[in-house]
Amino acid sequence: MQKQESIAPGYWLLSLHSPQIASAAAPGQFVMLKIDKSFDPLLPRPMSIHSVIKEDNNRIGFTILYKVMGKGTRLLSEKRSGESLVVIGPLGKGFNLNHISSGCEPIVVGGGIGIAPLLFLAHKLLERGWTPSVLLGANSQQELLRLDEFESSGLIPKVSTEDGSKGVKGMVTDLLGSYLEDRKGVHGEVFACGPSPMLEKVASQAKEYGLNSQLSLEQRMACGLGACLGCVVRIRDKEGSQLSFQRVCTEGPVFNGEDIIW
Amino acid sequence: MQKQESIAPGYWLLSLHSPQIASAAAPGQFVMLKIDKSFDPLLPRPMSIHSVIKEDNNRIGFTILYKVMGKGTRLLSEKRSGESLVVIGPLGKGFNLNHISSGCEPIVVGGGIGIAPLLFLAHKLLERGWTPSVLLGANSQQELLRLDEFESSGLIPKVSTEDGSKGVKGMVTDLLGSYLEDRKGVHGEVFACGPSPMLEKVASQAKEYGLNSQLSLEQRMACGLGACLGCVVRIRDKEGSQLSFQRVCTEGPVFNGEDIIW
Amino acid sequence: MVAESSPILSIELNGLKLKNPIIAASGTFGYGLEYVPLGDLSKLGGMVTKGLCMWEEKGNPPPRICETPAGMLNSIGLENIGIENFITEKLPQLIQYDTAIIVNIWGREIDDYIKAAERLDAVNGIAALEVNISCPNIKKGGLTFGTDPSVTFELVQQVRKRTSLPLMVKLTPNVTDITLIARSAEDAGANALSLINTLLGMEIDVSTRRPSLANITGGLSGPAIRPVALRMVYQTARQVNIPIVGLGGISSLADVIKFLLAGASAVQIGTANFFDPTICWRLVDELEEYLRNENISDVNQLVGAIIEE
Amino acid sequence: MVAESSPILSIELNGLKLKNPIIAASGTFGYGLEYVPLGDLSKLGGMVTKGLCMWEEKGNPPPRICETPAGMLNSIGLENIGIENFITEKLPQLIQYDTAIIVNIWGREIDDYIKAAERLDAVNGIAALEVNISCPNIKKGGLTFGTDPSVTFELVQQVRKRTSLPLMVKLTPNVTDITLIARSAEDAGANALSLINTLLGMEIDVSTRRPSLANITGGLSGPAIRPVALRMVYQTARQVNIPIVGLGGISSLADVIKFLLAGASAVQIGTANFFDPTICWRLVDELEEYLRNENISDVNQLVGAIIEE
Ligand SMILES: Cc1cc2nc3c(=O)[nH]c(=O)nc-3n(C[C@H](O)[C@H](O)[C@H](O)COP(=O)(O)OP(=O)(O)OC[C@H]3O[C@@H](n4cnc5c(N)ncnc54)[C@H](O)[C@@H]3O)c2cc1C
Ligand SMILES: Cc1cc2nc3c(=O)[nH]c(=O)nc-3n(C[C@H](O)[C@H](O)[C@H](O)COP(=O)(O)OP(=O)(O)OC[C@H]3O[C@@H](n4cnc5c(N)ncnc54)[C@H](O)[C@@H]3O)c2cc1C
Ligand SMILES: Cc1cc2nc3c(=O)[nH]c(=O)nc-3n(C[C@H](O)[C@H](O)[C@H](O)COP(=O)(O)O)c2cc1C
Ligand SMILES: Cc1cc2nc3c(=O)[nH]c(=O)nc-3n(C[C@H](O)[C@H](O)[C@H](O)COP(=O)(O)O)c2cc1C
Ligand code: FES
Ligand code: FES
Repeated sequence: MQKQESIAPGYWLLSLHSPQIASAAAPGQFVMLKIDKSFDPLLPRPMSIHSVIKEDNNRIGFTILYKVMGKGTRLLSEKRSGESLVVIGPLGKGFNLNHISSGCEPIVVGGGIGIAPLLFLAHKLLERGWTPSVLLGANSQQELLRLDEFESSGLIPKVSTEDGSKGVKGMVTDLLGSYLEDRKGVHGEVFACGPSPMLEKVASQAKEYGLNSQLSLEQRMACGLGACLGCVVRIRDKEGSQLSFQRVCTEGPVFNGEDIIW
Repeated sequence: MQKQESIAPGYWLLSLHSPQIASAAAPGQFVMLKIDKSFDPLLPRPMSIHSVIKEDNNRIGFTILYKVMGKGTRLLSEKRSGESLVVIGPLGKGFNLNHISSGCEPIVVGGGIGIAPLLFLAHKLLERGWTPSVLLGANSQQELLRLDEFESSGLIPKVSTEDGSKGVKGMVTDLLGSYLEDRKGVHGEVFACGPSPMLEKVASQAKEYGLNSQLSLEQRMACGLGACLGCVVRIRDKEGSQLSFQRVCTEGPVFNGEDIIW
Repeated sequence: MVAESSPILSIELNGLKLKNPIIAASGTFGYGLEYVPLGDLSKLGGMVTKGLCMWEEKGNPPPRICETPAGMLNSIGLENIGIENFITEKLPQLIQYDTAIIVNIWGREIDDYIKAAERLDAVNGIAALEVNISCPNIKKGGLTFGTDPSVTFELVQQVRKRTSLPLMVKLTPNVTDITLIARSAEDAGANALSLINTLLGMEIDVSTRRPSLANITGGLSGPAIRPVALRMVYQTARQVNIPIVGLGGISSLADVIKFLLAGASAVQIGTANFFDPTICWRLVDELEEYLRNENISDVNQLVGAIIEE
Repeated sequence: MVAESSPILSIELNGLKLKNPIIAASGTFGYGLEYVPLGDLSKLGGMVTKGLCMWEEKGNPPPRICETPAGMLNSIGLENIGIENFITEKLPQLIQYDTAIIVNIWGREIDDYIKAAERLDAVNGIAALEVNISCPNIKKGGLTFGTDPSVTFELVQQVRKRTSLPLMVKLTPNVTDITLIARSAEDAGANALSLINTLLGMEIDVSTRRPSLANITGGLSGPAIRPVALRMVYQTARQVNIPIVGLGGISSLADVIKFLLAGASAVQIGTANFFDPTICWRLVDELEEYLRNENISDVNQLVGAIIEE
């Protein structure tokens, strides 16, 4: 654990030193982080890789952006630099960029703390030659996080807040709606992370406009390794209609919007 | 929690601000200290009041001298000043000074971390006009704690170490043995705290030389308030022979050496 | 919309009225007087005494307790001052407080329970009896009364005949099907049920290779057992028609509400008194505040209000 | 005096020889392959597969897990790929490792167990079967097989007839007297017993008022249940003559030794794999070091070596 800073009330940015994890990491992947030696809380917590830290062009560590939700994240926020944390990763399948063509327009959509995996994704897209559109939403201006980092990469996120304190007043799905309406027929792919109702909406919006969507899902986890079968979500079988349970930690956390049964 | 310092490897001195506890405290009493909000460790830990902290002659706080034994004390040693701890006290009956006459010679005997309650006792005895003899033993010179504090009060502790690195080589009960042998017939009272085998020996030594002994016992505790009946030790009934169970937290922690069934 | 009037906290346990559903549990609150320095007993819904019997019981040799992950083991061995001493030494002070004093009774054979019930029936100031059926029955070879439905039935029926006080029967969780025992107690005339008592457990000190408790095994309590307790309350609430008092690991307002949602009409706070000695008082305030914030006019609306698909 | 030769770590479970007493527990180690990136399976005494049955089982809907104080609840619903898929897809990779592969089997009726045992009997590379009798028996109205001594007896006896593989019967702790079930399994021909499976528990999410698990109840595991597991191992070891494999909350070397002292010949590590994924490997090293430091030449000397007055 290198350092930890509060970037907004209740939101923390944690920097961890780990060349191994950093060099293997792909956007959308996550780590399992055991917050404390004690048995309370017992289980490690899944956290997306928010960005990689480089030194002389070598990946030496990574950051985690998190929101204080309950016992675990509260305790984590009380840790100070110098303490060591047990972390395993990178885990899961990240966003799939292999099938998207160079002419495709990536649309990156984040709601609330859902922006966590999206900065790394945006960086990767830029590196590979795409310039994604970035749409971010939050409750209020205060909770619109990391805009500077997107901007300093040359991206200009469109933003919305529910209280109207910054950008468009409303939800990020409203932003996405007008965005897609404005460019009907665009050849693009939607990458999204955020609360479940938002993702459900994003999936149906993307579908409506004929776009593929890749959504990063959450589920409570125990092992993160595919062993406990605790983290499943409902996914449509290859055949298309049958229900199957797939593991967020192994088959996910990123799933195709069309395959998810909400 | 005001400050905490390591005074020897594995031994810590913790200063706590609490005018209420400090002003009510008597030597031999203890507090129950909940080390952490979490459920692991679950129960508060009993800790003797080592000394009171005064400011302008008012008691504003107190110190605890402790040894890292297990999970709870290890966690406590990782706490830093500024954090707050839940502490209740003062609890229990301390050393009884009411029945000892001014001509009596108090003999204060501490083994290892057993010196914790004895500094406060020595201060109180001095305040009341006695000059106690102080005998302290430990494994090694390093673990002979707080000699300076006894000395700055004008007392000159006789010391023993098991490895002979300071003072007499041997146990503190060896010191006590020769001390009592030297002053056969002395009108005194022994006050002791330390590991159980040492206390048993002290009790029999005092008895042999016709002195009363007051021993501070330990037992695992849950409530510290006399409610759970978890902390009992075997004590001889008033009648003198019948076994009764008495609570260390309420009837003790200080018991008459003669009454204890080992 | 903000509720103008105070929410109703009082509950009725089939003959036992409590001003609020927060009760201090047996064995964790002494005889009540130990906690007087920490808060006003009159604020609590009720308190249950340490388990009492017809004689002065010395209990088990020490060590009697030990800590476990998020829990503790105890083998106090039901040490108590005896019902007579309780009546003369403790009760006169206790009845000065306006709270329901519930006396927990136990015995080694049914006759011990009968005598206890008869003795306490006439005594002023006792709100109810809690019958602890988690003790070994010496007549049945040490088998716990409360692990056998027919023994439970007989015991409760016998006690029922001896007293007009409300009877709360306290069930042991160390059984295959707690609902069977619950129904036996109901059929035999219990006014209410309280569950759970401790789970039987054990700990060993590796450095000495000895059991950590002199009695070898002991009762596991505290947050560790809460999921088992909640499950048993939920299951039992679906099988009986008398009110249930839930306990086992409750240590926060959220825990209290979980037990109410699962079907308990009131709760008892046990081990939490040890690591958070003012919790009972705080829970009364927090519960009232919660009801106010959630716009719930009566705590009874929470009872059994779990939502299932 | 320092022991010159390495201490003996191997143990014999009445027909099943293990290089050391550390086994990864069913359902917490996947099919083993999930943990290959973390350590060499050949170092472990053994591993138990996720519970397998004759069909592909989807399991329960999510949410399936939730954390509790020092423990967790799961209601996976025994999701598994089925015995055929296991044999063709997993086993060929697994048998490359020099460790005892123990296949955990279950069913909804006795016939399911019989078929599973028959199918696996002939298969190469399987060291033993662990028979999970903690499942609801649909023929007996959902009652768990392992809560009834006579059903346990019949089930084990039937399985016994179908296979010459060593049988380890895994007992449920949700019973009044686990030693009765243990004796039935022994009488029916079990080679060894493993205990305990999870305690039935429940959790409620106060903010939604819904059960935290879609299945409402689930199995409690982890350090929270360790004292109950240790007590059951201790009690059972005194009542049967076949070896016992202890599990339930084991998360450290000290815990391993406690179970051995209480009478277990080997241990399984379950939930600890989740919060300490390399624990199994570390325990093998730590156990060896412990034996060396304590001058114990053979781990079997610890089995049942608890000291009681
Ligand atoms: C793949 C993945 C990546 C994630 N990445 C991030 C991230 O980068 N930043 C971030 O802030 N959060 C992230 N989360 C969510 C994060 O894991 C939870 O917020 C965290 O575990 C809560 O822990 P807690 O102890 O504070 O809360 P708890 O006290 O355990 O729970 C508080 C609330 O959060 C819910 N919750 C707990 N765990 C999860 C979970 N795993 N998924 C969904 N809900 C949960 C609980 O049901 C409860 O309602 C991610 C989750 C997943 C599955
Ligand atoms: C009245 C009283 C006053 C005390 N004053 C002091 C003091 O001033 N300074 C100090 O360092 N220690 C003191 N102790 C002992 C101290 O309470 C224990 O060392 C502490 O609780 C150990 O906690 P732990 O979590 O670190 O160890 P654990 O992991 O809980 O246990 C480590 C070992 O210590 C033993 N132990 C645990 N609790 C107690 C206990 N209450 N009494 C005896 N043995 C125990 C355990 O059995 C185990 O062998 C006092 C004890 C009592 C009863
Ligand atoms: C130290 C201790 C003593 C107890 N004594 C009694 C008792 O005398 N009678 C009784 O019915 N239950 C007794 N219990 C059980 C509690 O009342 C309660 O049922 C159990 O501890 C579970 O609740 P908890 O987890 O909130 O503590 C005792 C529990 C503890 C921890
Ligand atoms: C997620 C999970 C899945 C489990 N699946 C199985 C299973 O398929 N078959 C089985 O016999 N036990 C299963 N168990 C029970 C464990 O093997 C073990 O008996 C129990 O968890 C207690 O041990 P522990 O506290 O070390 O986890 C499962 C436990 C967990 C936590
Ligand atoms: S968290 Fe265990 S399988 Fe996904
Ligand atoms: S610690 Fe509870 S009675 Fe002493």
